[in-house]
Amino acid sequence: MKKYFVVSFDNEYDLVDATQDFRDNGFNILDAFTPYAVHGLDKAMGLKPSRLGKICFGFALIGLTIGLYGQYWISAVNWPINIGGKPWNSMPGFLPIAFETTVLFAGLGTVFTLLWRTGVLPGRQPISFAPDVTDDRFVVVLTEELSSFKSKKAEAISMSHHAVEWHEKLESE
Amino acid sequence: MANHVESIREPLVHGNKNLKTITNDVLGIMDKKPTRLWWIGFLLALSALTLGIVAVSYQIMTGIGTWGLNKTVGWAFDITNFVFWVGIGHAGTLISAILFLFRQKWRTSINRSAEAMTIFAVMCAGMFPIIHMGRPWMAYWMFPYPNTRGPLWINFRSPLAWDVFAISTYLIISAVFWYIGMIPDLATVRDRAKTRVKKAIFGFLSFGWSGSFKTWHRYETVYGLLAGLAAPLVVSVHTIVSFDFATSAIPGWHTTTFPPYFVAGAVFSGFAMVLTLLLIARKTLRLEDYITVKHIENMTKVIILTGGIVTLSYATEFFMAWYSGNGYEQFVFLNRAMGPFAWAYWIMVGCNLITPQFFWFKKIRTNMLMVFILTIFINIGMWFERFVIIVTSLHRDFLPSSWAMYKPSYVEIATLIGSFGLFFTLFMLFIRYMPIISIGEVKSVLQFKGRSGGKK
Amino acid sequence: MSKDKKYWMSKNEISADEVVAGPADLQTTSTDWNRRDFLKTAGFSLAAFMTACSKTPVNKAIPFLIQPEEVIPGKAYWYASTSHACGSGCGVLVKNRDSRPIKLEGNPDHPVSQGGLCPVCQASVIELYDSKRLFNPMISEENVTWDRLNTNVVQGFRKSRKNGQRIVILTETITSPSTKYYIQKFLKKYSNAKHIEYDPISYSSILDAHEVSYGKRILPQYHFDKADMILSLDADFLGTWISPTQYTKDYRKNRSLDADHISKHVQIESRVSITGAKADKRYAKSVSEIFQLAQDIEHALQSNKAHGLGSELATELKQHKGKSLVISGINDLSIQILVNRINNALENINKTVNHRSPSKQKNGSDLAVAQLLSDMKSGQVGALIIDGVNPVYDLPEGEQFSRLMESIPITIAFSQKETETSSQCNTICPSPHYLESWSDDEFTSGILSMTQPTIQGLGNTRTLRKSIASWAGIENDERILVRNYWKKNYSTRKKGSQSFNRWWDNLVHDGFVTIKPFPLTMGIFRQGTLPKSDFKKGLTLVAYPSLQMLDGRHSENPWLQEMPDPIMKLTWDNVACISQIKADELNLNQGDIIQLSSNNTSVELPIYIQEGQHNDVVAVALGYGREGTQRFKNIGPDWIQKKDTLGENELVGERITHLLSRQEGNIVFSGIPVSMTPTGKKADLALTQTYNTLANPENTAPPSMKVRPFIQETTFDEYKKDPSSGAHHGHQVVTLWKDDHPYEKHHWGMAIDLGACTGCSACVISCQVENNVPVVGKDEVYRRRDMAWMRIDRYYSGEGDDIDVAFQPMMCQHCDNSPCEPVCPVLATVHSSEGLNQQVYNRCVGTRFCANNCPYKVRRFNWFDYAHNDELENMVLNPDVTVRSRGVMEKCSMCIQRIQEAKIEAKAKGLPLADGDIKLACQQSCPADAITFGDLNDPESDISKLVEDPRHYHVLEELNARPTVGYLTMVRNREEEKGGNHHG
Amino acid sequence: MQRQLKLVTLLIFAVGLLVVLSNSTFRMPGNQQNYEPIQPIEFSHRLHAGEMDIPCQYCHYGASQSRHAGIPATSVCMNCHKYVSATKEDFQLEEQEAVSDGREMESITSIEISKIYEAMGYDSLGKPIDGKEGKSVEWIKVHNIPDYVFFSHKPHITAGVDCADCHGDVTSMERIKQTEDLSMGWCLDCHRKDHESLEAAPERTQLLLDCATCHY
Repeated sequence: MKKYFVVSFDNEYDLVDATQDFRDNGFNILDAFTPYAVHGLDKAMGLKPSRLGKICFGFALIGLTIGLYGQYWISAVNWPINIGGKPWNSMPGFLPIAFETTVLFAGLGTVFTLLWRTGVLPGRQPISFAPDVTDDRFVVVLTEELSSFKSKKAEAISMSHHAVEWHEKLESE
Repeated sequence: MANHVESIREPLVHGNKNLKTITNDVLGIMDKKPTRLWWIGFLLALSALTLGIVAVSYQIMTGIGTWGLNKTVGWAFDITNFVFWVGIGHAGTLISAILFLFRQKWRTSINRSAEAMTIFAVMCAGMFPIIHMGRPWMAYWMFPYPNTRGPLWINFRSPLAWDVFAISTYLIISAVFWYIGMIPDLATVRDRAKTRVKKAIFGFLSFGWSGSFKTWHRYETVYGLLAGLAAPLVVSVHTIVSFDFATSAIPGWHTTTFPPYFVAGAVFSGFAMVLTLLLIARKTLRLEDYITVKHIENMTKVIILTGGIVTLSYATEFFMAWYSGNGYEQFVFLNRAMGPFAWAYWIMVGCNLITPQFFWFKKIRTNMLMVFILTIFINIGMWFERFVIIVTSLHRDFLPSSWAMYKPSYVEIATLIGSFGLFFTLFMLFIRYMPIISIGEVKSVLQFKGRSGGKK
Repeated sequence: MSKDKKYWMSKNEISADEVVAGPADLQTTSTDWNRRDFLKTAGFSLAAFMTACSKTPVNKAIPFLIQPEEVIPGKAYWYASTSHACGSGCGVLVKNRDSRPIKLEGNPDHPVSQGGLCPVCQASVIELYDSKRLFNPMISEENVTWDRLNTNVVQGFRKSRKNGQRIVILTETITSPSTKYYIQKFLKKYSNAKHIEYDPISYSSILDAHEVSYGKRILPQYHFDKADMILSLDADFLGTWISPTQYTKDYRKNRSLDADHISKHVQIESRVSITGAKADKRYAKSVSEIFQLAQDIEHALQSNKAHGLGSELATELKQHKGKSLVISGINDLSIQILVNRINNALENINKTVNHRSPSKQKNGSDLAVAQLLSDMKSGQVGALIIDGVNPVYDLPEGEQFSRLMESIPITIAFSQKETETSSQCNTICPSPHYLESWSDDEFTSGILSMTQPTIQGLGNTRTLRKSIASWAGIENDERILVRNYWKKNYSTRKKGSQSFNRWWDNLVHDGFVTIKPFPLTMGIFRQGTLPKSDFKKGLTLVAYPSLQMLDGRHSENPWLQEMPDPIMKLTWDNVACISQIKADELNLNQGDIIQLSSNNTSVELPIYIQEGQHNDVVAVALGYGREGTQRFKNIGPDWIQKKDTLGENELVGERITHLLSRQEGNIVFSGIPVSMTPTGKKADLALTQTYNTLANPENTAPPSMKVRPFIQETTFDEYKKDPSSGAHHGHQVVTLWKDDHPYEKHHWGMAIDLGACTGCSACVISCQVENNVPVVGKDEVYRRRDMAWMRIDRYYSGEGDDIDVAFQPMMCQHCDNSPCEPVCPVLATVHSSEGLNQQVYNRCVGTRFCANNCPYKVRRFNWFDYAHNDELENMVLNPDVTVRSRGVMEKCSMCIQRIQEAKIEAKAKGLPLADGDIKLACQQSCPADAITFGDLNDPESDISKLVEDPRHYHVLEELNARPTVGYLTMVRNREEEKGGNHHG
Repeated sequence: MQRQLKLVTLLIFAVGLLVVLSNSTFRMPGNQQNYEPIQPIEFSHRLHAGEMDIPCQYCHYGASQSRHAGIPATSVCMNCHKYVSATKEDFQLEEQEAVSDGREMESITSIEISKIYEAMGYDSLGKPIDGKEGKSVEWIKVHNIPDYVFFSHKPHITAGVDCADCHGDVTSMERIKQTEDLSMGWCLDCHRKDHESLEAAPERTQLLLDCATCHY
């Protein structure tokens, strides 16, 4: 049965420093819950930079090829029609739409990957460790094996960073 | 987001707010009953919308002939409104995307309502290419879908085909950008919701957002990517809208200066509309602390910049006509200034050149009433700019035998009013039922007394 | 393939009762909710998916009961006939599709039409299918059978003979020898009967003048091809004077630029006509000045010591003795006598003015009608038979005539429709349209033209010939009456030695035959004395027949009402044309309504400011304000801001014949003193062109281009020196793209000779008939939404009343780098592999970008559903061309249906397409042969030669749209010093 | 657990939709493939064109000369049915009965052929009744193409296209059925084909792909 130690603060700086302290002291941080994206917390939690940038580039390339080759295939291969004496392969004419499809695929692809990857999907129920996380409360959640839990040490660190409240929580709740 | 504190910079949120008060201020609006003022605005907008719906359905059932168009002037109000509304739409994405990339902190309190305004404006704009068609029930032929006709696709060399892709991409990306930005706020509303119904609705709408920082981390990356995509998208969409005219063979349309000219014009009229709306919203919803005079000033400065570019474009058009030695081009511009539609031209020049110059003076920049009036003039000027470009170039082009005048019909005027009706109805609903300021971002820029200092 | 003229004796034997599975619109009784409505609703409502399983409406295919030998549904047959639309009698070929005539084309061999037709004739085919025609004989508004009518009428004749009253037959010029024969029979039977002929547009002064000069009352035949010098005093011979198509064809013969000289045409006119527009030199003179000028010329020819314009013209005429022609269109005896004297002095008789075989087209006499009026006043007339004329409308004493008619016991009207006169008559004998009747006509002596029915008669109708014959005791059907007459008289007049049956079959097959003219010996020329003519100075009225309405008999023809007047570009109205100076005097501007009053009657008309109009002349078109035009009240589409097509008087235009006066018995059409008072009201004029010159307006004219270079003009001498004179040598056009689209098979091209085009708009109407172009009504034309695929741009140059006019027929130019094709998002307009711009109606969604992007503005948009679903009227639609629905763009398709039909025919025969196999509707109908069409890939074709001609140029060449329609520089025969060509 | 439930319901719905669509011969609106209406006269093409091998253009003579192949006039039917008033089997049956009853053979008329006589305004034995007007037979048109398409039989017959290519194997049809969907794509398959195979029209195919070939 997993046991979590939930510490909540009332401003972002205390949270960042506390998290850094917990990590230095070998605590395993499950996650932090903040009302807004706190700057510097990712370093504090040791998160790797997200790969979504590369995914976005990948989708962009897909969009570009679909856009460009699609238009070329339709206008010059599938049914070449003489339109105003323009050459079959009017590449300059295909660029605007190719740009649009690039942006469309990149945008939608990245967003759906984000939503799928983070599980933020319609119909999902929020997991909440502490109230008011989306209002003015900054919370960090530590996980610890049952036996060697150093709760005293955790309490000391939270105290030193003016934690507003902390408590333990079993997984079942 | 960087949160380095510069004490010298003037604070962005006045009235020493803290996180709780921000949430209550912004979301409080949604709890209270709508005020009488709101009802008046909403009913006015709704009546304009119904007038528009009646006019549009009458026109679709009877024919485009119910508009004042003729064989020489094939477009007038319809495409003027289309470009006008798309132009207004661009300011929203510009504020939320480009200013985000420039790390302009002051955007946080106005980006949500600006983006909402974008989507409503683009919806108004998107309506016109459909209703201006002779046979709108065949509008689905504009999309290249596989069919049993050979298959017969579409003509990718046509600026209108580009428009279809550009406007739909822009609508989708702006809507996604707006909605993704709002998910955290919806979660806040969900957590504050008192009634079960509201909790269920916003629970579903907020996609189970729990504020987990791992999600925030990826969310920020994607928000940055979307901003990075939306910025060039804004420029490309209005460039493509300007291609409707730039790639044609009509003197007065066929100029290469149109893309930058139209994009600047779009930002110019977009900011003016944002200012018009926010000046009313901050007064009626008492959000002066969030949308401070500083915000208004910043926006008026952008208006001065873009107004300047628009003025430069008018001057370039005349210069190029003279410089090119092409008789038809020269005639078009002389005809614009001194021909039968000279009144529209001088309204345009008057509004777009002179009004921004007033914003050089701090006294005017900070006087809310003056700014409100001037922004209305700007939008009138910008509407007439599209009207002048379209109608004056069409009504007298190459062959004098086809020169003709244009007079709008009642149905056309009703459609224009209807488009404003649609825009304001949606905006009124948005104000009433959605968080109109992005709480998350405002909180992130709220200035604490300093990092080392004690509590707030 | 040349038109394989299928010979068919007469239609009324076969019983094409049921139309076979022909074109969809004639397909019979499917559910009334036809396919197009189904697709529209299915497309529009998202129920398209659900309706996939339900059946589309059931269509029936109903064949003939008994198969007629040579009628294959869907195949066109051609019959030779003659047109009676106006009085000049052009030979026509009638295209008959599924047993109904739908198109008229000039018979190339017929000496009068020579292949061309005027707009009135082209548009007359729709009057056959008019549900408002009279289909049943009536006595005082109550249908009767022919027998009862005959007995009643004959009884009336006997009663009027008994109490000594006279029977009068009042008709227009009867050109049919058989009808004349039966009228003589009738006159013999009823001793006190009399036959009076008069022409609503009267030429009786010419005939009377010939009686004075030569003792015989004839209208000579004028040969414009033999005349090197033509002086026309107010005679619009290219537009409406006597036989315009024949004269245009002849006029062009003597103006071919390869010859060493071309004819010189000087026009002296009071108003602006298309003849004046084409003249080499044009002088605007009032009628009294013209009379004075005629006297000067005649005097100068006698003793050459006169001065001024008269002597100038006289000296020039003398240089062309025997090869000149002086004519006048003013219906005044003294002027016509002067003209006779001048022609005689110039020895033109029987050279350009042919007396031996005169024209019988106009034989009316105004004096006889004046006499009839006095008889009616004195109650001597017991019975009045009126055919083909409308005296209550035509005559100045119209009201008086209708009052007098009440006192006549028997008044019989032969007419196709309800007219002012027929509503006064107590007996109505409906007469058939000429496309469903038999007739033999000798329009010009020596040529017998045949009219044969091309459809089974639509109503219970009878011609004048049949009724008169039956009243004179000869009961026979139409064909037998004509055939029997010629069986008796053909031997005296036939040429060659054919049996009667063969001669008759050839006559019906070819449509005409040359016969020996009646022997005619003219007296020797007598100077004769000029009667007193008091032409007053000051403001005078000139009433003229307009090119579309002539004398008003076609006023219920929608195509003609909507045809833009060649000079004013006005539709659905007649106006008072005055000069700019006169308008400034009374500070009026375009469209203000004035009151014209002369000899105590008046009429209210909007004014039109006409460049080149003489200051003292008010020109007003005849033929408007006719009863029956109230049917056009709702011809336009119905929407909230619509205005209907009629004026306050609930008619189209205003009647002005009651302003005319009489002089020596002849009706005076021009030179009537009149006064003009503004009424302060204003009217909207439905003009299809509101800016009338190529020069830019002064305040917005750029220095680099004061005048737009679309018309190229030069003089004949300059042309002889340098054939490419008058051309604007623009810079060389280069293209960035490699040519991905070579035309291997055909490359269709067209060239229009601006020198030949007279602006008569026959092409515009022929195109409208061929391609089912809808009529949109006055309000839509006023809103500049007229639908004609061709328009003739008319540009003035010069100022005051010394102007030059240039006509430029403008239609889709079928450009190779077309600006309209790249902008269409749904591939509704694309380029064919044969060089044509195709407009696919069913693919168009109506964004109208192509129309905006077309530099020539030749695309038309269906703003409303303009087509009317009048079952009978829609019989005239060409089944090969789709009728366009609302929201669809349309334009000149270069008669693609004719090109396809010719290609299919050539492929079926296995022969290659020869040049000239395909004749477009406009090219075929042009009386001036101005339009040439052909395959540019065929070096021998006419079009390829014309493209090499140095006169050939394109409009807006510098745009590099590379149009395939080219124009040829206009060449006028005038000296250079007259200010050169204004168009610069 | 709750997620699996949703997945299963989705699967069932998809399968159900597939089943419904497959057998209700889903067709786009305007596509009349397999349309086989009941005609006023049960005319059997199998018997006439198949068994008796009457050439198509005997009745549909318009095909080589005009846009419409044309439905034959009732008088064309009478060319043969003036003499043939019933099927061979009926005649033999009647003959046997006449022989067995020892009476003269009566002239008999089958039901379908009697409809022809009735249309012509004749009596049941095919003799004209003076004064009686005939009325054409109102056949149901099977092959309907939209009115904005200009389809002409003549160039196709000239190019040597076989009737069966578009109308299917008519010689085996009791009642005419539209075998092809006659959609634009279907026509273009043939127009795009190289035309060396058709001896009468070695045309380059590009010409036949012009819109104006069928739309004007």
